[in-house]
This record gives sequence, structure tokens and C-alpha cells, in this order.
Amino acid sequence: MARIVGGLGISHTPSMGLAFDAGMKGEWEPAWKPWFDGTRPVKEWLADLAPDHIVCVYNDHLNHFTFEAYPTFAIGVADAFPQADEGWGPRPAGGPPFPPVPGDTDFAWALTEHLIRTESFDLTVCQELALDHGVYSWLPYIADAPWPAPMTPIAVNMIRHPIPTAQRLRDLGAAIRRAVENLESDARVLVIATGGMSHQISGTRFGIANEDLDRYFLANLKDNMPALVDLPQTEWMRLGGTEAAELGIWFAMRAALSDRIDEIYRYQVFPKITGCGVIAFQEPS
Amino acid sequence: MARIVGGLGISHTPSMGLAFDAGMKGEWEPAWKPWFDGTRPVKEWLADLAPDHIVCVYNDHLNHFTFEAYPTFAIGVADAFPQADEGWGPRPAGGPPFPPVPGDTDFAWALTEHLIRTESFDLTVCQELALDHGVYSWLPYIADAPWPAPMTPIAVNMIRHPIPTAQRLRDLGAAIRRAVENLESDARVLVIATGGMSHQISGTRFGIANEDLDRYFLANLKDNMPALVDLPQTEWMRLGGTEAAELGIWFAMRAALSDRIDEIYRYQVFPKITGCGVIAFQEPS
Amino acid sequence: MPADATPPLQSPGFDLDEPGTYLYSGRASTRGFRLNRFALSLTKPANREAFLADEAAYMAGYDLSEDETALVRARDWTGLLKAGGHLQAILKLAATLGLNLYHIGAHNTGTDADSLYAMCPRGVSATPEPE
Amino acid sequence: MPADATPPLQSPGFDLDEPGTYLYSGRASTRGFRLNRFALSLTKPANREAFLADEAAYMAGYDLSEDETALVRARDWTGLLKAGGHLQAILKLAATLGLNLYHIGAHNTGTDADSLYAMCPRGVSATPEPE
Ligand SMILES: [Fe+3]
Ligand SMILES: [Fe+3]
Repeated sequence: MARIVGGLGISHTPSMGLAFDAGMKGEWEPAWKPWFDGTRPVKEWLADLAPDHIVCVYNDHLNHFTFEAYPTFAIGVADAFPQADEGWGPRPAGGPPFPPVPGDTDFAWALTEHLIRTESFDLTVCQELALDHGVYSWLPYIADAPWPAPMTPIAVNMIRHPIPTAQRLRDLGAAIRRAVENLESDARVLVIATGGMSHQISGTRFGIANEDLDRYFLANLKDNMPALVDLPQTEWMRLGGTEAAELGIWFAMRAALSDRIDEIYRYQVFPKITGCGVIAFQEPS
Repeated sequence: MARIVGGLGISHTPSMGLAFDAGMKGEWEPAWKPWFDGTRPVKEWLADLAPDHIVCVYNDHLNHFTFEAYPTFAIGVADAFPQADEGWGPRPAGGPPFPPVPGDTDFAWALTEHLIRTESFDLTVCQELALDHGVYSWLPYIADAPWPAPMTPIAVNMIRHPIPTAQRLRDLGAAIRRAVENLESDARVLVIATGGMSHQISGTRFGIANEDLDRYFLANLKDNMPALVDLPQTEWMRLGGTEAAELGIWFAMRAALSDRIDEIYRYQVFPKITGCGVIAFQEPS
Repeated sequence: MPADATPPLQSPGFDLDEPGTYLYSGRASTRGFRLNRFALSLTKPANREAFLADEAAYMAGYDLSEDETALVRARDWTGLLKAGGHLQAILKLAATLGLNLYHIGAHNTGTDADSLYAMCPRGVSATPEPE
Repeated sequence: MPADATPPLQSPGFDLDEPGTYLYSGRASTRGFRLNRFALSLTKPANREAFLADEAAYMAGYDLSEDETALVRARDWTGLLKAGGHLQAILKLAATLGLNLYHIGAHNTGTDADSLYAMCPRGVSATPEPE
């Protein structure tokens, strides 16, 4: 029986990725260096944990999917997931670009089978999927290329209303746990969820930064998630900016874990226009 | 409050459409003329019913969607849904082609909102959608172009396993009913479900024709659907051919109706390689 | 006639095993991804023309293996399905060549399209057992 | 500065109303479908080059209205959002022009990109009320 060994919640934003690329050339923006320093312990923890597979619940930003067909939930089932071109070409600029994130189609099909047939999740199955900064912005902070484990990405619509409810995202996480426990392999699986914390990037509220809201979220995720799920998504958006709705994605990670987890690490900072945070949980072994 | 006024289950198959086109030129294939005659009462009933909107649950056959991203459930939200090119060009050959099926984006967005937010269906929303013989093969048998009412199509994956369960399709129908009853308009809505009856079009079982199975299905749909839903999908496929799984789509139509419906009409025939059937239900007024 | 085909005149069985049935699974669609992408490209009229004008040049744009290309050139319909081609995708290739379902089915069953057409519908009877 | 923008130095409010917030709804994406399809085409390098070489000719291939074309030509970022452009789509247009999020946000807030950049993060504080 496969099992989930830990969970990681982490923010993403395009500038996080660009800051990393500059930093690797010795040109850290002062606003971003703390995030690099703050993620060092996560990188160490992940190297020690050494999961066999990563299930990553993230959101695309009109970089792979378009309005011709925008899925509520899509699962990637492919050998590799390259970077999406967001309009600036692949990163790091000047190259060589990051290698694609590897996939494992056997793992992904088994997960897909369980989620559709047993859990009634109506997934769109993608045999070709390019990942945007939703994954590639934080990935090089927590691991070095070539990436350490194959990933199964699950994309969530946060682009246009109606978005899935907080409860549906929580249910997705619980279903992922049962799906993993149903696998015949003995894989040790890490569940990652990613979404920006408080931020809004259009309208006159552009740049709203509610660090206290992000702190409240991180403080309650482990032991008080129902209160976070019960808060209407419009409240998260009102208090933290429209894109704070992406925090709902983190519920899928928490719900994939047991109540016996330890919180290993927590960090948050607000570099510029998106709340950045990370929280790592580990199951008892 | 909008309400559902009736339900129609009907078969589809490419040759049904080609036979219609030939028939309109006075060249009916003998095998297909009975289906034309058998659908005349449906056309009359539909003209009398005069619904304001049609919700149509159907399945695509790799004519619009591809394996790059194949949805379990997709909803069309567009002003018009043209014919897909299935490799032979648009019908009728020699033209002029059928006009696109009209859509109603206000209706479709309201339905989408309810299905995603209240009913937890993880729809892929398509603002561009071409319909294949899943719709265009039977449509000219039951209505004349220009088509009489706008349609909201909902596409179901029947192309590749895992397909949605029979129970999920039944739940979709029940959710569609609640969604319609939740609309602010006073639209009178017809729900259509389409899927071939018994058939298999590859392997040495090519052409398997189980008319008794189709008869059993039609006889039990109104008052005994739970028995049909409980039969494993592999049993439908074993007895009636792999594509008989498409009959599960009809559950969505039946479940969108009340138990007070009248069965208005029923007909079945087996022209060549796909069981053809139609059943019409009407709600008391 | 393919070696593993059952005689076509035999009534279809009530099973889901090969060669009677090729169940289309996720793993099949991983195996056949490139093949299906090629075949489904033929839903565009311009692509159909380009393929008919120069099959080899057209296929070169779709990253097919040598085996896959050979199956297409041989019109080996059964082999294409076994290689992960989906019937509905392979049907677009047949349509482009002026062929139809019966030509694929005939190759699957080890007969010719006219004979198969004459044979259909292949009537069987069975209904679910009441429990 | 757009007539309906609030002064940028004011702290952001806790509401979801325009012009503070443009909530992206289904109806907006119906309205902006063609505009977004044009903007999202610019994720392909060849399309970016073609657009930069001849904006009008490139846009002619995307069935845009005259109003939409004018909004693009005017770099009217706020108008593009109001016309149903999704921020993430319009951002691809900005990127193609060598601009970024702050240029769009500055137009929304009635300031310039450097001032807006200096102003961020625009700190506020509020947490959910316990019931
Ligand atoms: Fe994001
Ligand atoms: Fe079908």
C-alpha cells in the first residue's frame, strides 16, 4: 500500500521565479532574498523526506488552458511536464531552461481511475500539459534540477467564476488520500498544494497586502481547517484580494493528511504584491 | 422558476445522419427508412411541446476533444455550436450544411454556476464547441433547421476508461433538474440524452446486435431505473457491445424527470450496427 | 486473415476479451498518444489533402515511430488498434482514404468489408439476470 | 488618470466593487472571448514577433471589434479589462510589449508603474471575525 508521508503548502507568483533566476546570478532583489533564506529549511526537509512521488494541486493562469475549454479540475498524465511560455519565453532567461518535471503515467492513471470511478471527481485528463509559474516559480527554491521525484499535477480553475467551492477542494484532498492508499505500489507520496496568499493584481486594490490574514491562515490550517473552509470564498477575496481565493487550494493538501501530522516548518513574508508563505507537515512514520 | 417539461432519450450513430441526407434526396436505404418513420411521432410531439431550451447530454467521439485534454464532463457555453468535421466534411455532403445549433450563454452560465457551486460537478467549460454525430445525426429527424430552441450541450467521456459511473450520470441528471428549478427565468426546458444502444465497432465482436437488451433497457427506464444503474457497466458492454456503455448517458435524462411522468412514445429498430431507439417522457402540466 | 481472428461467421461472444474486444484504457491512450494525434489531425480538410499528397512527409511531422508509420502504410487496421490507436481516431485515417468502419471491422474479423456489411446486424440475445 | 479611479494613495478597501475590483465572471469571459483568444495567442514566440511587426495585420486574424482593436492600440489596460479581457490574458499582451503587471495596475489605479511599484506592498490588516 502506498502512503502519504507529508504535505507542503507553498505560494507561487511569477516574480518569485524571476527573482530566483536573478539570485542565481548573484543579483538577489532585497525584497526576495528573505524568501530564499526562508525556504532553505524546506529544501533540506524535502531532501531528507525523499518522496517517491509528488501529487501537486496547483492553478494555471491561462498559460496552458484557454477559454476554449477551461477545466474545473484537470489531471496531467504524461511522461514530462515542460514549462509553459507565459509571454516571456522559458526560464531562466538566457538559458539553459529548467528541464521538464517528470511524470509517471502508471501512477497517474491509477490515481485518475480512483478519483473518477470511486470518488466521483469529473477530471479532465491531459496527456499534454505545460506548467506555468504555479509550479515552476517555487520549485527551484525547494529542489535542484533534475527534479527529485515524478509529479502528478492536478490543475484547479481559479481564473474565472464559478471556481470550485472550498469544500470541494477539501473533498479532493481527502479523495487523493484514499486514492494513494488504494495504490498497489509501496510509494511514499508527498502532497503539495500551491496558491498565492493574499494578493490582487488588477483594479485600484492592486497590491493589497494583508499579512495578518496570511498569518491567520497558516496558524489555523493544521488544527482548525473547518473554520477556514467555512469562511465564504468572497470573504477571503474581500479581505486578502481576489487572488487570495487560491488559498482554497491548500485545503486539498491539508485534507490529504491525517490529524496525527507534525507541523515541521512555517514561514511567511510579503516581498511585493503577493503574500508568500510555506508550511510543511509530516506524517508519523 | 424554470421547469423541465419533458425528456427524450435517443440513439445516435454516423450512418443515421448519412442515411438522413440520402433520404432527403429520395434515396432511403431500406435498413434506415423504418427509423425515419419511427421518429415521425417524436417530431410532432417536440413541435407541440415547443420547449424554450434544450439541455442535451451527449458524448463526443474524438471529433471535438482530443487526448491532449479529454474532459469527463464538459459544458458548452457559446452562442452557437457548429458541426464538427469527422473526416468527411460537413453534412449534408454537397451542402448547404446544417446551420449551427444555437446556444444561450445566459442560460448556460446559470446552469454552470449551479452545477459547479451547488452540486459539485467539476465541469470543463467550453466557449467553443463543435458537435459531432452525437447530436447532428438524430437532430434533423426530430426537428427542421433552423433548429427550434437554443441548446446547452453537456459532453460525457465515453471514449476511454475510466468513464464516469452510471451513478454519477444519474446524479448529473438530478442535479440538472435542481439547477433548472433554480433558474430565475420561466423557461420550459427539455432534457435530451443520447447514446447509441447496443453496438460494438471494433474487434471480432464488430456488429454485435442485441435487440433484446435494448428492449429491456427501454422497458425499464421509466419505472425501474435503479436496476439498470446497478448493473455493472461492464455487463452492459459484455451483453450489448463496448459502446452500449453509452446507454448510461440516458440515466441523466431520466433522473432529471419526476416520477409523475407519462411515457409518450417508444420505438426501437436495429438498422445495421447500432441499436436505434427513442423514448419520450412528459411531465404533467 | 489475421492469425488470431476467430472465424467471422461465428456469433459474437458475451465477453470483453481480445481479439473479440479491444477495451480502450488509459494505458492504451498513453501508448497510442502520438498515433492518435496524427490520426485526429485529419479532421482538418487541409491536413487530409496534405496527407494524401505525400503520406511520408505528412507523418514525419507527427513524431511517429517506424513501427507506427509502417502500420499506417500497410493499412493494418488491427495493428493500429493494438498499437494504441483509438477506433474513433483511426476512423479519421480511414475516412481520409475513402474507407469506413466496415473496412476496419473487416480487417479485425478477418473478412472483407462487403461480407461484413452483409453480415450485420449480427444478432445475439441476452438480457441481465434478475439477481 | 481614468475618471473613475480612486486616488492611488488611499489604502485599498475591503470590498469587491469596481473600480477597486473587477471580478471575473462567466459573462465577462463571454464578452471578452475574442479579445482573450487574441491576447493568449501571444504565448507563442512566432505570434509575438508577428504582432510586433504589424499590429493591425495580426489583429485582423482574430475577429476583434473596432472598439477592441482601438483599446489595444491605445494600450488602454483598464478599458481592456472592462471589455472582458482577463488580467492573465492581457498580461501576455503587456509582456509582448516589454511591459508587466505594474503597467496594467498603474493604469487601473491612475498612477505610473514606478510609483505603483514603490507603493507596494500596500499593507492592510483584517482577519475574519469569529462567529
Ligand atoms: Fe496564482
Ligand atoms: Fe456514440
